[in-house]
Amino acid sequence: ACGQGAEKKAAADAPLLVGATAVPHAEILEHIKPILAAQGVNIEIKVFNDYVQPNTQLAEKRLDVNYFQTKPYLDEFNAARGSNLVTVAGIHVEPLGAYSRRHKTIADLPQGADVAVPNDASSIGRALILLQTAGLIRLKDPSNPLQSLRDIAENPKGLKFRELESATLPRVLDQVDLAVINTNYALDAGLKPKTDALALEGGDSPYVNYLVARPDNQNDPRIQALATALRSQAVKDFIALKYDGAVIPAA
Amino acid sequence: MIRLEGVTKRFKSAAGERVALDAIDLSVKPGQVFGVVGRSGAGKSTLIRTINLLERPDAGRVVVDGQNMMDLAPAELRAARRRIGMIFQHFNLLNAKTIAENVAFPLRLEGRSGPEVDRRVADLLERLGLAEHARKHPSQLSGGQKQRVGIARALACEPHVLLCDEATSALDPETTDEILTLLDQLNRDLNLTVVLITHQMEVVRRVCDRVAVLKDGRVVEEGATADVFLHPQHAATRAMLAEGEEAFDASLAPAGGRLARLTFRGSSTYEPELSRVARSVGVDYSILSGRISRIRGEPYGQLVVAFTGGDAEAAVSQLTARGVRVEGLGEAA
Amino acid sequence: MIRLEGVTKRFKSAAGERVALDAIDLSVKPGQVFGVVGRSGAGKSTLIRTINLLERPDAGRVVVDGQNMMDLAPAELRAARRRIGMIFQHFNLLNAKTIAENVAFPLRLEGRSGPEVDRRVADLLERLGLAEHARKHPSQLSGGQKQRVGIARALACEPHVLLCDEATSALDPETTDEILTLLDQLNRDLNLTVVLITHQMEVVRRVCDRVAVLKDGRVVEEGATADVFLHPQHAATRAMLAEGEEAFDASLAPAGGRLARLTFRGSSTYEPELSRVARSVGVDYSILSGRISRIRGEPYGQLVVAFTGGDAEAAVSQLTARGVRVEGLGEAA
Amino acid sequence: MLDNIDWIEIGRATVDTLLMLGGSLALTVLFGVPLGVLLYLSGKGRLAANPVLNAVLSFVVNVLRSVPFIILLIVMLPVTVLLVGTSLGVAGAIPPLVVGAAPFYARLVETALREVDKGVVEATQAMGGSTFQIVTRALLPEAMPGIIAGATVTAIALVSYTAMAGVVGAGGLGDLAIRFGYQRFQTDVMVVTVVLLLLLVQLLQMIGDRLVTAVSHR
Amino acid sequence: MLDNIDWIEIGRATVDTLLMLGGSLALTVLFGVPLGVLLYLSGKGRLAANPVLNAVLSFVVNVLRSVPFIILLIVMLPVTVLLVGTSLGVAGAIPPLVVGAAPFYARLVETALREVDKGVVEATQAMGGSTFQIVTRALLPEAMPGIIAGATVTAIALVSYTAMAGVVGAGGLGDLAIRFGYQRFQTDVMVVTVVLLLLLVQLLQMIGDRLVTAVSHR
Ligand SMILES: Nc1ncnc2c1ncn2[C@@H]1O[C@H](COP(=O)(O)OP(=O)(O)OP(=O)(O)O)[C@@H](O)[C@H]1O
Ligand SMILES: Nc1ncnc2c1ncn2[C@@H]1O[C@H](COP(=O)(O)OP(=O)(O)OP(=O)(O)O)[C@@H](O)[C@H]1O
Ligand SMILES: [Mg+2]
Ligand SMILES: [Mg+2]
Repeated sequence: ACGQGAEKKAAADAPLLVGATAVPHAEILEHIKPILAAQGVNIEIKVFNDYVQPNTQLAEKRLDVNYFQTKPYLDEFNAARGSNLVTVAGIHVEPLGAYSRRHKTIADLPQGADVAVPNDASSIGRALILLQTAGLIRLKDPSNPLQSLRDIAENPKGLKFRELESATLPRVLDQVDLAVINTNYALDAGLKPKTDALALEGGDSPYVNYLVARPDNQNDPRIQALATALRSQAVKDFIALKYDGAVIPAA
Repeated sequence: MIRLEGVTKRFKSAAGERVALDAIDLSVKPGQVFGVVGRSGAGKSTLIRTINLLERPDAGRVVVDGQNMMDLAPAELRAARRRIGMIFQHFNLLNAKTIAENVAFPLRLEGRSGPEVDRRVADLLERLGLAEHARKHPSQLSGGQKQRVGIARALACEPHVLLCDEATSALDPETTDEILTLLDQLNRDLNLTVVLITHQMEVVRRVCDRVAVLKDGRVVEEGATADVFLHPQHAATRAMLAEGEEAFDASLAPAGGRLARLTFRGSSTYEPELSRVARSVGVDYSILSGRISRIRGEPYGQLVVAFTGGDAEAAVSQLTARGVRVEGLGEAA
Repeated sequence: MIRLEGVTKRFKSAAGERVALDAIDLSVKPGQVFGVVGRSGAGKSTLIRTINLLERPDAGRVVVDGQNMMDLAPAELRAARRRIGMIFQHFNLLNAKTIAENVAFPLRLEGRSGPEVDRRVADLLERLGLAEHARKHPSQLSGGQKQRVGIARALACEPHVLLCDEATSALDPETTDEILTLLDQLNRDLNLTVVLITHQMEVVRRVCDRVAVLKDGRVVEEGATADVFLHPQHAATRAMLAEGEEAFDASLAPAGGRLARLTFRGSSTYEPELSRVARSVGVDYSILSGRISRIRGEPYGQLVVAFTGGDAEAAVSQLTARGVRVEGLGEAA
Repeated sequence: MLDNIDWIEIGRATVDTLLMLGGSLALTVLFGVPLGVLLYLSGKGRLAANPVLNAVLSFVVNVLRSVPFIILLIVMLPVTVLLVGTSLGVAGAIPPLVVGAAPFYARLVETALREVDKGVVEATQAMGGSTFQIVTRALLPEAMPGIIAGATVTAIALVSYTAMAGVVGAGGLGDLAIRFGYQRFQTDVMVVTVVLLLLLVQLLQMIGDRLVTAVSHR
Repeated sequence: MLDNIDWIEIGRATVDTLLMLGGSLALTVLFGVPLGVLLYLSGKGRLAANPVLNAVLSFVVNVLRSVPFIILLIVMLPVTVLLVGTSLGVAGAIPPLVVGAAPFYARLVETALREVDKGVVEATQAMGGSTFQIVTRALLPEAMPGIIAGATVTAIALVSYTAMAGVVGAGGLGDLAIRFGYQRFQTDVMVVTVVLLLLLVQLLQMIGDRLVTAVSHR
């Protein structure tokens, strides 16, 4: 069945199958879809609400390209699955922020405070690095982008961590002292990252979201056209307008 | 004690509506044993089930102990039902409970417990020959054993009225006799009123004071058992009794004999009337079929005889004079 | 036709192990109607269920039609069972099917269908008085109606052997007679072999060629029906028949009368023996209880009489000489 | 009020849910009934008592039921691709849904069969019915009310399972509810999809109840 | 082979799963049985037939069953906080688990009650038993095999629901399987957790089967 799919895709005018998560990736893709169509490149967007499938299916050639993940995540995926997916272009950053309704500043956090962090593999490491940057904890190996709670070396305030699903975090903000929240969820929940966050990742974050393809098709002209479109000024304007700082175009 | 007035019940089914009970009027006095007989499907079970309102009539009144059952509030109805024991045609035992628990069940429903209950249950099981089965479950019993459990359960809380739907149909004659003796005794000692459906004419003969014959949802005949059994009026009754009774092989009857049905009742049954008449009139007779027995304790005899070689007319008039009822049945072929 | 050899069956329960069948030996000839009687719990149902191996004996052999049932391969056993009809004590009808479908069921299992099956079903329903109920479901029938459905179903595929477990217990006397007539007819016309459990002695008298008496899992008496019924040997048989028969009220018997039980058999039953002897010896007699009837068509009479006012001895010897069996029962009080 | 509602998308999600439900329910019944029958038949004291087969079936059924649905989805990917050519979309969601629901339904079927009066089985045996006939002609028809009630319960459970099928991009109402209602805080989408789901569930329940009544003849 | 396994964490997850399962199963039975009884009693032609009550109960039950579990978790957050003081962790997972499972179990209880021979109900009525007594002394004991079989099915469904409780940080084996086994590709973690889940499910099934046999007296 896979072989058949590959043959079908070989046809030049076949649409490019792009895997993406809903926000902002799929929205950005939708925005440029007509622009690309005008250049003769048709894309078909497959929306996932999961981070494993888009990669698996790309590796199995049931997708041509995907756009949802950061480099550290891709590296771990390649290592774990023995795949060799490659980045094509870095597109944007979604800065992670630490929020609280109980405390005004990080320094106010009491001893033994409850801290909620995302429980998905791609976000928890970032959350811990953010907390380290804020001076709350120290990690064993600060350079490792994929941390887990086990990697905490020092926790002077005796913070109690809870891992929760990302979208739940804003909903339980009342029940914890501090919650590290992905910006897209924070925005959807009505939080304002620029003003509400007690700590926020900067634009220089290593967690850039990449367009990812396979070695065999990374030079496919349609994929190159997609990459160019995603990095165009039009997209940068769109992002600035639509996401109000929650999404920042990659440097 | 029990009065049904114009009780009507209809059932709907794929085959259309059916009137199971058609304006039934009946009354049963306190302490009576009342038999209900009739063909399969006549409405007997439906009738008995209206008495404790398991089947709510579509029309009519059901009065038990002076209370119109249909007017009672739920709690009152429950109280009234506690005084009415019922033995079901299909037993309806609780599979999840042991035999002893099944018998104790009505007592438990009344909130009773303790050694007094245990004693009563043990006593009933003993009387009904079920003692060794106390700890079994219904599925481990034979049909007759299950039926006896149903009887024990119905008697457990000392009812005033007992409704029996073919309560001895699965029992052998000896056990049936024991059960009837027990019912008789309860009837006499505690003035228990009994309404009893049965297909066994011996049972009616043995214990019923009165009997009603049901046909297609109507009472076609009702009266004292001896009257109904010895002189049935309705064709349905006659047909039913004829089958229970013995037919004779007409081809073997003495040729030319004058046939007659003789009915004796009461203590005269035991008088040597027939032999006296035979000797005085000089007639011979063969008994072709019949039975000398008792109905509710009272002796009776009913014989079909063929008079031969003598003055049959004279024999008949002498017998009639002596209080024997004689019906001529014509001449044997 | 059917031979049981040393058939033994035990049941385990909370009350311990129980031997339901204890080395039963029995044989039923082709075309016989064989009655099994006995008290509740004696093992009758278990016995009949071993014949088609619904109950697999713990020991012994079951031979039907020359085949040892216990040696048959599953497919052979199924084929053998197709030739054995069974009427269950608890009917065991399929609730999900209509009455007509229930009766057609054994035919459908054989893969038969079409108008021939419809005709056969309609015919059976008609014969059993169930035509109007064809489209109802079992839950909508009275007890007796359900039992008749069970009978129709057992007859549907024209069995060679019919096993009846209290097949008429829920039926009124008329319907019972119809069913027995039907069985009789099948027995005669098709040489159907019937094994029949019943508590109704009239049923045994009416249709059984032979009868076995079961007690505590053993056959205590077995023989031709008339022999067993008129001259029971075992105490269990006597007790059972005594309850079925009529007792007399001893207090009403003529004082000083000589009591005797007279048994007539065959066509002599219809001879006017008693009146002849009464006239020739000049003795009077009262009939205290008894019955003149037929066993499997053969006339018989059994009477308890009290001889008074004459030479009772002479009467007894004359009767004996004329082929009447006389048992003295002593003197009335 | 309903700012975020894209009715076309909701329509498509409804169709997806119906397709997933229809396909997976049909297959669940198709596999669940025989599996339930086998579990019943091989049980202790039953018609074809076979402790080994029973233990194996029971084990397999339990394995499938103990794996969280998402894990099942993932573990099954290669199998799914083999079976339906893709592991994506509605078609890709159906095999894991069936594998998740059939063992569950089989247990309900087994329970319903256990409630059948053993007298009925005996009567069919006495008539010379084969085990297959006993199952198809007596046991299943007699247990039909329970089997249909079980199918209703399973169908409704499947509806809530389909919500997780978004993982393989199968979409559907539940997925919409999660993606927009839960993840994007669009309460209006959540309410609309949940109402639609409720209508579907009510409909399933009603059909199930009607069927149960139609086949009940106690 | 088992590089990624942190046995302490697995131990804690096991305890969490057991706590969630125990707590939610107990409450599910506690609420599901009365709910099932009411559904049965208020049904057409039943002891306390009441079409309005029946429709309302049926509606509520269906609403709860039509909401995808994750949505239920979220929608219930305020209620959960009200009930157990937090919506996080094991305690916070229990109310949604119960609300998700009890209606489902109630339907199974209703189905089991429907299978009880109506003669038994009549006999109890004839003895003057109140509706309450009929339910507690006759119906429930007679339906016990079906009710226990239903509880077994529900318990196992709860085990797979607990996997989703990670959403509110309740942890447990299923959550571990998803987060490490699935999201972080630690196959060893997945295998170990799934094996533990399987053991749990097998144990539940075995206990359930034993109990069913013990209360079956057909
Ligand atoms: N499954 C069982 N488990 C335990 N004991 C049983 C089982 N089936 C029957 N028995 C016992 O075996 C004995 C014989 O039962 P059987 O049903 O053969 O009696 P029966 O002669 O048919 O009685 P009845 O006239 O009452 O139907 C009874 O004492 C009964 O309690
Ligand atoms: N639920 C029902 N639905 C439809 N018809 C019914 C229902 N119950 C009873 N009937 C019908 O009503 C009639 C009377 O039934 P009932 O059970 O009272 O008869 P019965 O006199 O007790 O008969 P049996 O001696 O066979 O027990 C029968 O024709 C029966 O088919
Ligand atoms: Mg009846
Ligand atoms: Mg029996």
